[in-house]
Amino acid sequence: MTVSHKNMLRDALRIRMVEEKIIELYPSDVIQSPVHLSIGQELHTVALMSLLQTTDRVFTTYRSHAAYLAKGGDLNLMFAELYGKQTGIAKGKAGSMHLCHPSTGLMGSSAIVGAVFSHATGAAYADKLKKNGDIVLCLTGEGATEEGTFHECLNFSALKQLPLVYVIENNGLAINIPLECRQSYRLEALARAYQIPYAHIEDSFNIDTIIAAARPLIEQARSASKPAVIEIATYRYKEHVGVSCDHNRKHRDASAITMWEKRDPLIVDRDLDAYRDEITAEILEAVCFAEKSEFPDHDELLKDVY
Amino acid sequence: MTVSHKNMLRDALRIRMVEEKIIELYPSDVIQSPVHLSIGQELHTVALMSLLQTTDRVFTTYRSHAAYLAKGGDLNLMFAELYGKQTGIAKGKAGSMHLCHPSTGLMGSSAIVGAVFSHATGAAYADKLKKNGDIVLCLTGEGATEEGTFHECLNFSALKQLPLVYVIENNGLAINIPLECRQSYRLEALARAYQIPYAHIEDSFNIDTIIAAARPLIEQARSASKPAVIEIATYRYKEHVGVSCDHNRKHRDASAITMWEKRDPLIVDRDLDAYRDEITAEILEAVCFAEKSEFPDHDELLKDVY
Amino acid sequence: MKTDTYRGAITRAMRHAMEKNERTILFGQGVTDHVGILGTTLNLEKEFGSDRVFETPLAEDSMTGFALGASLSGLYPIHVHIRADFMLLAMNQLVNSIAKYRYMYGGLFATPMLIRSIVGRSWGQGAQHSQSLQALFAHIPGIYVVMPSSARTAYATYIYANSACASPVVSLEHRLLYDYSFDRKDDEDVIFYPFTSFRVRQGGDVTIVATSIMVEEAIRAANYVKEMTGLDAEIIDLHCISHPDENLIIESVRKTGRLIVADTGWESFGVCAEIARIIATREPNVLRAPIKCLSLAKAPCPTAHRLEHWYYPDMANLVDSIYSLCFDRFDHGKQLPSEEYVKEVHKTFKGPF
Amino acid sequence: MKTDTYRGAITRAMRHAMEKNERTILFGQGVTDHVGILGTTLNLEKEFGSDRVFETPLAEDSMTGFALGASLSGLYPIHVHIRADFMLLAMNQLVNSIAKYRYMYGGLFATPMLIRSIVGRSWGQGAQHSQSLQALFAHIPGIYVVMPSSARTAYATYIYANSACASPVVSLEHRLLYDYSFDRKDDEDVIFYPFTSFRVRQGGDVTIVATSIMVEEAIRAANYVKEMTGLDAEIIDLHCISHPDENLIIESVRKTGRLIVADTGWESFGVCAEIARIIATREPNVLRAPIKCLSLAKAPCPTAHRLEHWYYPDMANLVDSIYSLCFDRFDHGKQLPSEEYVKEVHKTFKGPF
Ligand SMILES: Cc1ncc(C[n+]2csc(CCOP(=O)(O)OP(=O)(O)O)c2C)c(N)n1
Ligand SMILES: Cc1ncc(C[n+]2csc(CCOP(=O)(O)OP(=O)(O)O)c2C)c(N)n1
Ligand SMILES: [Mg+2]
Ligand SMILES: [Mg+2]
Repeated sequence: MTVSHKNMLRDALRIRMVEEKIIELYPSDVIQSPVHLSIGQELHTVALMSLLQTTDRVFTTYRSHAAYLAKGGDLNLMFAELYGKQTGIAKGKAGSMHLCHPSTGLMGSSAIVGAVFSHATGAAYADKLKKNGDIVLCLTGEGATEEGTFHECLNFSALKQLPLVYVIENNGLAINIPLECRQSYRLEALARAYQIPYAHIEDSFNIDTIIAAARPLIEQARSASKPAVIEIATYRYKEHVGVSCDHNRKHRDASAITMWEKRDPLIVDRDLDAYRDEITAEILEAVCFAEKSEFPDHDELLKDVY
Repeated sequence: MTVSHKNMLRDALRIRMVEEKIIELYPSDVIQSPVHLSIGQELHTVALMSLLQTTDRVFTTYRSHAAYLAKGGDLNLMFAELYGKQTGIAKGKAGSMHLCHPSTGLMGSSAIVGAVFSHATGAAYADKLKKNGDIVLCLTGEGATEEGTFHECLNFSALKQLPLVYVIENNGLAINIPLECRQSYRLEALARAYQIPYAHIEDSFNIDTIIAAARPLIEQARSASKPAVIEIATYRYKEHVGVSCDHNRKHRDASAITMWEKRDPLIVDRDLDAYRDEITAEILEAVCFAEKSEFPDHDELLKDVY
Repeated sequence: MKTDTYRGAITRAMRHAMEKNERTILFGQGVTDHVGILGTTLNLEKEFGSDRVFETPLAEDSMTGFALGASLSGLYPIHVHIRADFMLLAMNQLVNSIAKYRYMYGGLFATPMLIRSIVGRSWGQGAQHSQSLQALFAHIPGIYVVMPSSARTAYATYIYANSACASPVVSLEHRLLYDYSFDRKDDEDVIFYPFTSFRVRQGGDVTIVATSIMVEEAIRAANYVKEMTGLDAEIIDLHCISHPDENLIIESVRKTGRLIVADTGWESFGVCAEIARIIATREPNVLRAPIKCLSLAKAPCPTAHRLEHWYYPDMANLVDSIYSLCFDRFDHGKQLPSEEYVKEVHKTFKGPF
Repeated sequence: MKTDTYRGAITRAMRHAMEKNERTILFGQGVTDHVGILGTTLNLEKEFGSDRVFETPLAEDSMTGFALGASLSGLYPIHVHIRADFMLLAMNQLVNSIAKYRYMYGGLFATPMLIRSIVGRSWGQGAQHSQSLQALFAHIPGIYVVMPSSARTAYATYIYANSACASPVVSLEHRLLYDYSFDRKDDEDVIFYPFTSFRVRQGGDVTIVATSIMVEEAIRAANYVKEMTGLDAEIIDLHCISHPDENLIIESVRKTGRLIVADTGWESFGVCAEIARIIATREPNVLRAPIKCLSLAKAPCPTAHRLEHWYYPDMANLVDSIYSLCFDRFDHGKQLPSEEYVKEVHKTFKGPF
């Protein structure tokens, strides 16, 4: 295994452990907002972000922890944000659903499904205009592609040939509703209708195949200013929102998780255990930073409204 | 030529002559609202409607005259509506952009581009639920397909297999903007992405090919409850809104119109002249009805608001 | 006396709509899952079939236009949004089509339908999952906009909408009311005309016009103030935001001379403004003091709990307003209810939703 | 004195924005065609290139979100809608994203942009092409909403927005103002702070707070009344609908005791309500009589010309309101301006647009 593979696995494990910490903390109500966990979906996020440069920008959804950390977001500022503290990246105003970290390129996370397609499109247009060689990555779930704005944005980014990669995490669920109840199209055929290159990543646990599929499209976006769609088959381990499991609920196949867990390198790769101590220490420090920080003052309430 | 062909040509000529009457009247300001003429696009509308039954319903756009008349709308009520009279089909409140004629199945015309896709979808769902064997036809321009709602409605009607035919009149223009500036997709590929059957009508002046292409899809919608998309290559003779020509304006090819006119049966088929007198008489009677009718009273202003 | 929760009443209304009116269809994201729109649509798919109770893709605009098309074809659509914020995706269909259809076509069509949506306020919902957008809808002629504040008004409104009325109705339910218990009156199943406002408490010292959960807060505040000082507040549940009972409001303020408006939304161009308009265009001289408005801070909703606490007005703010109006001074010196007492209800709320 | 049309001023502002700020991009349906948004964007594509001035597909929601993404990346987007009604398709991006971005992220981002749209009123535009939706936008914290009533305010606002301000600005232009000529002041090119209200006429008998074209109507009405009776109306151009100058309004009404609000939109939850709120929550006793509101009939806009005539308030309604307020009676017996006189301006309008 290469160094870079090790690093990616380590980074993915770090995200996993951060969210496990959130699970542990959640019942104590120090985090008083909904959390949408990425557990099960970390590794491909890390692998994809490894193909980006710091100046490339990312837009994503309420399920924002993985993208935040993978794009270089600061862990202290993240925990402080979850705790609703003044030292949070957005002074507590954003919370878990709206993480952002502009200095490393995470430009926002929307709790309105589908909203970020067009934000990413606008940002990519700016890149194209400025000819700065940067690209934009837009990371959402497959449910988001049902919103009309997806069609509008595919059309526009193909029309203008924007340096923009739409990454669709297909975990088969929108909240609790399976794909078959919602979609009559295959994403590949849809992308092709706009002549947008498409790649499917079947195995979201295999770094090599992720990189092999994504790299050409990302490079083409950068060098030839072309949009792309990348779909990833993935699996959400936890419930849609919150820290529990929901595998035996209606609409979910209780047995599927074992299949995923059995192949999940973050679980099966015992070599990774070597990283656990230092990651734990880092997380504890971030939690400690959050705990020690102050809550925002009253005058924060009306600050930054136009 | 068959009797039914003759009738269709006659009906198309009638629509043409109605709109020519509107052109003649317009400068006198008896019609004080925008008009979007269908001239050039009448024949395929008549041919398509000939495949419908009275109980089948149609939704269309501000460019509504052809659909209104082809679906059996009353001519007196139409002119009275254009004149803003109390005897108009909608008491003058609708005007040219919003013709409707529920008793023969025209359920509305929206001046909001794309709005009717979903209205038609809802109506088709009702048909499916009621198992009444009726179908719905939704007639819009190609520009409308750019709105996200088109994607949403294609997805939903494919998902639920609704008895619904989306007819797209592709005249290559949205107001003054040509298709190349707006669309990166081909409608056929888009429809196929949802596994919706698609037909293209290349020659909108040929009744046989129109019927041949449309009939199987319309029958399949009715008998097997399946959605369909039918695209028609057509040409708008007049300016987008208003009664003048705009062929030598930016974005339009001044020579194209001659090509269309040369093939237009309503112009070249001199046999049709035989119908002109009776159609003229009918139109004059309708205009006379409109002229003689009263304007709405003041209490109409607040009537029928919830 | 029997009691009924808000959730229970809405659930019964949904089942009633499905049972009594076979034209009713019920759809929206989550109406068939194990959460069932906070329990209000549980099991309905099984009972009434998946043709009448169904999930939709994420497509708020189109599913709203879909409701119109279905309504025009004789169905009674009930469209549910788990959060009112998502209705912003449907404004085009709601405002440009639904609110205008009947009028624009000279009365040729009826467009009965119910759009239920939930004001997501609960707990760290932040800027995009908490909005109370009644003013946006109520500004538009052609729709009824209601905010049921109790089990009874929710039930009666939905029954009436489904069985006796031909208009589009937008209802904003409040997330935090679902677990509240209300007395259940015997006549509850008799449908009353729900597109108006109701006096829910009599009093002569100050009038409180309240919406949604603020009605409950107002009742608690009024009881507290009564106990502490003997002052008596009259409370009007605005209920039908788009078509309030203007006379009821004017008559009350004529009696009390003092008015507090307590709303779940923003003040400018909102319910507070509308009530002020009713008074100021009819009888401004009934006011012996300026109107006091309790509404959201003029900002998007912050996620941090500390800020959220200041963002929303509560019962203590109401008590404070009553005192400062009735004693005609800001520093009235009266004791406010303890924080514990104020939070009594909301404190029981636990995430993640 | 030099004069300037509304159209001319906006055209100059657009060119200025493109010339002085190379980050400016200008887009929307029709910005490059031979009509050029009523002339205001003509030739700009040729002058500044099709990367900076471009058509968009019909996709209002996404092109609004696109504006946000572009703005976050350092561009200054000017997005144009030929009719304000189409902004209803963009409410989600406007309200859920644009209005909240800066606040939600604790001030990390600036989101400068200008969204121009046109109140389509002219002539048989009907229910879906005529709406004046300022109240919907102004209700939402986080956006500036302006309605330029003159060449000067339009020009200054756009220049300021593009060069000196970091906020999202929504501007509603009025279709019927495009051909109006206004005096052009020498200091016109000096940018003044435009997010406020302006007194445009001094007077002591009655205050008229007006928006958009109603400012012109108010000036005409005031001049007429002055000539006929000597009564003097003070007129305030509300201009910044979302952030009006409350003190200016209060001080004027303190002086006159009488208030007319003349708006292009609906009354309930609209500008009339908001002005009533400002007075009633601050100093209701400045009102010596109920506020009079001139606004649209509470209905969708009918297409028929006859009904349209009654639907919109005009200068005669204003004169009538001034008389009945100042003489304190409905049947004031004063002569109203002739129909010919009233229609002077609008009559010149000819379709099809
Ligand atoms: C416009 C809008 N509609 C509905 C919702 C409610 N909602 C929140 S998450 C979600 C599911 C989205 O599914 P997907 O895009 O697949 O993302 P995932 O949660 O699976 O990562 C829904 C419907 C929303 N937030 N925004
Ligand atoms: C939502 C919306 N956006 C923009 C417009 C302005 N508009 C009116 S017609 C039109 C062009 C529509 O083109 P198409 O669908 O091809 O129909 P055609 O006029 O060619 O028949 C546009 C952009 C509108 N009415 N509604
Ligand atoms: Mg998903
Ligand atoms: Mg077209």
